[in-house]
Amino acid sequence: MKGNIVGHSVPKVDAKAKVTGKALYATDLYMEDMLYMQVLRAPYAHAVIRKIDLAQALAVPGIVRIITKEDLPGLKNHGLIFKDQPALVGIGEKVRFTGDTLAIVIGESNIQVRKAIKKIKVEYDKLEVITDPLRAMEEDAVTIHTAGNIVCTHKLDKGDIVRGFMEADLIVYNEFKTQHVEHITLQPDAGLATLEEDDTICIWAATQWLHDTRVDVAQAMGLPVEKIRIIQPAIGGAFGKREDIIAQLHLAIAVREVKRPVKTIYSREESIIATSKRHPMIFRFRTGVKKDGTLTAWEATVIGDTGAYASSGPAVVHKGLYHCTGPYDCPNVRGVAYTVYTNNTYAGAMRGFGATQTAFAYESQMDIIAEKLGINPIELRLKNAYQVGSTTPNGQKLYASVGVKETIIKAVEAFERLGGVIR
Amino acid sequence: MGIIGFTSRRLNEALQYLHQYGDETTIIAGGTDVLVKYHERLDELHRVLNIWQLEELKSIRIINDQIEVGSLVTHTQLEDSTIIQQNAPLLAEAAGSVGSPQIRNRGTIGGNVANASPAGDTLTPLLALDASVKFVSLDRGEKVVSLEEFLVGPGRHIMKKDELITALIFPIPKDNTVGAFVKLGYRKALAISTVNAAIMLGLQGNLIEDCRIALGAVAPTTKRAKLVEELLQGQDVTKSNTFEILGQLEKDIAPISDIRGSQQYRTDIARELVTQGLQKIVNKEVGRSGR
Amino acid sequence: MKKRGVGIASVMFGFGYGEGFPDHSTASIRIKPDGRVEVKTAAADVGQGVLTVVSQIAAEILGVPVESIDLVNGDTAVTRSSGSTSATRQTFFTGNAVMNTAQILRSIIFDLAVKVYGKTYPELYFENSCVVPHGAEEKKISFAELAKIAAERGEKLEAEGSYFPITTPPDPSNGQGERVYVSYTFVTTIAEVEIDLGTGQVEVIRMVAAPDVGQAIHPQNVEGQMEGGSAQGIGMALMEEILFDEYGTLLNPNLSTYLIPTSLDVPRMQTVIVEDEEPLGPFGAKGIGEPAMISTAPAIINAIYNACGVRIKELPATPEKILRELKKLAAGN
Amino acid sequence: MGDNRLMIKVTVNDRLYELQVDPELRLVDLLRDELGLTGTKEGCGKGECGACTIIMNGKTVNSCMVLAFQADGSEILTIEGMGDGEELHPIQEAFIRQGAVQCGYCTPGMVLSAKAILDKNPNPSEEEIRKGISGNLCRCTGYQKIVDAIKDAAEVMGGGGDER
Repeated sequence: MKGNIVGHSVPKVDAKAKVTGKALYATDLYMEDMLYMQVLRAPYAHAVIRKIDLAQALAVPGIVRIITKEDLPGLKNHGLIFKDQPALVGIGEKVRFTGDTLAIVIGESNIQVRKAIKKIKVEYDKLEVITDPLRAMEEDAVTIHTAGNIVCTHKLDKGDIVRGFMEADLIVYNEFKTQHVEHITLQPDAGLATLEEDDTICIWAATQWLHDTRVDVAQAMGLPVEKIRIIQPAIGGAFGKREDIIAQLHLAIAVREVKRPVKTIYSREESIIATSKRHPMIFRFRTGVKKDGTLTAWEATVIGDTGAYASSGPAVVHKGLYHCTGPYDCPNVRGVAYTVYTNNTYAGAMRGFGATQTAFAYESQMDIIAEKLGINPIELRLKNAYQVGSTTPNGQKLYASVGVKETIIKAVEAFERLGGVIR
Repeated sequence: MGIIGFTSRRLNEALQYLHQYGDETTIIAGGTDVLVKYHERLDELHRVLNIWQLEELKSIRIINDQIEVGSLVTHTQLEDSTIIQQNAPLLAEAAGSVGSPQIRNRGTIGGNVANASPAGDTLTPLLALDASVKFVSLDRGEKVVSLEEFLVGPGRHIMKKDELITALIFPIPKDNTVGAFVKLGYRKALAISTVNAAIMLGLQGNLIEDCRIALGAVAPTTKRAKLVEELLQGQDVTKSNTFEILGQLEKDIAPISDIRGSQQYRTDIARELVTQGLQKIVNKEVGRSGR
Repeated sequence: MKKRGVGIASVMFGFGYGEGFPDHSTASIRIKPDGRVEVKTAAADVGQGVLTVVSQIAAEILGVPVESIDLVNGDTAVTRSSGSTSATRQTFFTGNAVMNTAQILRSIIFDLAVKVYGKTYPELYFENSCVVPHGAEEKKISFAELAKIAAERGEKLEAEGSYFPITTPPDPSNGQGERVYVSYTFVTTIAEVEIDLGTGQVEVIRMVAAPDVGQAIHPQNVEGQMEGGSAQGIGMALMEEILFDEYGTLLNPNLSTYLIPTSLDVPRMQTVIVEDEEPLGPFGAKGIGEPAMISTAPAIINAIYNACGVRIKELPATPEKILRELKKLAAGN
Repeated sequence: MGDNRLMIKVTVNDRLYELQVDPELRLVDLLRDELGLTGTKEGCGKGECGACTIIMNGKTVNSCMVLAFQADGSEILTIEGMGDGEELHPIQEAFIRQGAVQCGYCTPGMVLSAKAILDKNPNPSEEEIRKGISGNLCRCTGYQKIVDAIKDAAEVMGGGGDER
């Protein structure tokens, strides 16, 4: 329902500050007496750390403090769904991907800090590196986390899949794969933290949910929630990446140790190596369809590579499964989704959250079916598209606002208006 | 400690500096290669000689039957230069395909040559134009060496640390010559070439009288395809057997597999790009070189 | 030689966390002493425009221009949780929370105005930051005056509200549930590509997209989401891929080796907004953030097949992959 | 590190600065850390994204690709120098009007590239605009509204504007 203001494109409220360069992003925050922080990342994707030698690094002029896990024995893991991710990996512990952190280095300038990081010497024992989720699922594969490499399994079973395939005139099987995708938020990760007089840690760093970030930082450090305050600066792109704790926890640890404001800015390279990715997924789809194009059965196996840590993975991968038939009504659906650890950079939320990956698979499958049946792909879609009263693979009945057919019709019209010719 | 910077405003001053400190000096002009290479480790540099302000190296001139391009001429200048557009449009096109406007505004032709990237986009047209590099040192004076001899490996050239490139020189192409530049990158801007190719043909009617083909990113240096050049001599550029000769191109190249393409793909693409370049020439989609 | 082809893809997206997770948003609104309206949420505006959207909703309900809205941004010491800017949920969840809160505040303001005028609610309306009695427009009272009256009476013109819909946790044995997601957004994209058969390069030359957003609160923002999402979809379809070697080393951690589309890689596209109102959405609106990118890659992949018969089953469809498949086709494989 | 500092004179947004700079300081750091002009953003440090675009002696450059001491004698325009006090430049107004701003991190560099496009050609074609901003990555907008904003600004500034 349009109103006097709703439904109209008013000037965006944040645009003026951004076009003038006045909007302050975390990178733009400065404080007197501020220190700079960078972290040392893992030298290898899967290894047990034996020794971290800081002597030469500490001798670099301007270095104020280097923090390792040994300084913080009480530090707990963090994570959005499972608490499986360490902010620091200590002696005798495992690094699980090349973005894991071994030391937090704090100094007077970024240049000095970077210099010191290069002078930290690490000794480690290499373990088998698993980069392929299918290898990770094999019995004899080394386990990346003690509970095993399969983080979780989700199931879907609607209607009667056996009957669905019996009713089919054509059964089509295909496997599809998607890749690791990086968000490329235009602002690399950055933040500034201070320690207030009452010991509250204030953190200015972009996040997609500051209250949840606060809780995760607090629980990892064993602090009461109210001792962490998160303030949102301007956000230089997110796309899901800024759901995970990125620099916030390291900053919080650092300010508590040095009791001076601490700032960090990741390099683009570090941001790409150490922060979340879109889950690569494997889809195995077996689809049953009648000659006239009516879908009768859809069987799906989904395998998602969540990398070294679960992050949002358990939710992302099964969202891919739950959306496996797309906007099409299919009475019989069965499927299973596996979320799997590997030693790749951890995968988390990214725009579409599993539904993006699965759409590539089901829309490819629909086109393949259309060709095999000799039906126009648009007709095949219109024939099966949801309408009010349809049920999703989860068995959810759709009551209203099911505009999928209209989107197809309107898109075709617009395309033809522009001079496009379909098929 | 810390690095030492020096800006020189006269060529002689720069040469003196290099004479004294060449071994420990990194030369910086537009900075588009040096600051990438030393990103986050500028402290590892010892001396930096800034030559950006050497105005005397910033012009494009016709001297007798040659074109002399000062080493500090930027890609933008090359792209916009009437002299280059009229006499060597393939070089203007190649310069315009490099990086982005910002990079073209800073990146210089001398820097591109000194960087000696196997994929350097201006290097292939320069090779096809039969260009030479003019460089100079304080005590050994000026040398002029063909670009082909100048480049010896990825990032490597024959110049000593006390020498500085002052110009690129190439003969003004004859009236009957026509050239083309073709590049394949994985996107349309800010893309390093997977393969690039530059072609200069001297045509007598449709017959190839003279031919130079240079390829980038298919060998340790950008290089000429000498075998194919020879086979193409005397062929009719409109005939299909001319294009079949390009099947021999793989003997001229030695590509590697990397993130921008496999050995096989580069081999396929090298042939395809030269084919497309010749087609552009046949279809007269390129401006005629020469006066 | 170049060949063209057209591909279509339609997608659905269940938005909100769904699955029975507690998913809610909280907002508070007050009339400041100067009569301006302060809207407080913790909703993260990542550029998509949620703060503009909530300003519009508050302004609409309270009868003030958008310029009279002052926003207080996320700060855990000042704002309550609005949940995440994710799951395509902010327009729907924080939009609803702000709508609910503005409605409560409207009642509070009317309540005070009733005492001032001795008239009932239906006899009053809002216009341009004033309460106005029907038929006695000259007796209107500005919000600033009303704030003063409220202060004198020890009352506050402020409200806090939230939106907290219930969803169903799916049965773990079969994923079935009555209301797994609050609602669904649908998008159809049609893409036309041109393929260079000699190099395998793909250019997207024409694209249209039709999203069903229930009701566009801010049509330009909807287009902005579609255009930006489609560009990300082009990247995912054709060029973006993080690579690891067998030792888990990430091979392309910079913007010259991990390529995203530039202005020259994205065609001009047309967005046709479909509005099939969602009864539970604020003013009928549904979210669009994520579905904006979902249908692009499959439309392009289907267009590639349509153009040259190459069916890409592993993303991205790089020129090298396409050329390899073209050669196989040519060899009669 | 102070020993090796170099004296430079540089004009930024019409104001002349005489400064001592470390030779390893990049122009982007000088602008942001020393002059407090944080409107110039850094996105990659390698000239690959264009977020740090400024106009130097009339041409757009990535300020991460220039050493501060190389800027000696130059005239620089940053986003803070666009517009006139509180008055926005027509390009900035067009960016707001057309919805060309999302996360905003590319915006300052984009606005300066837009200015360079219009300085060179007051009536640019869509192709020229797209080429002119091809060194400025944007991850949010898909570029279309940015292109529209530059066309819009061209019209407002009297260039006439290209037909859509």
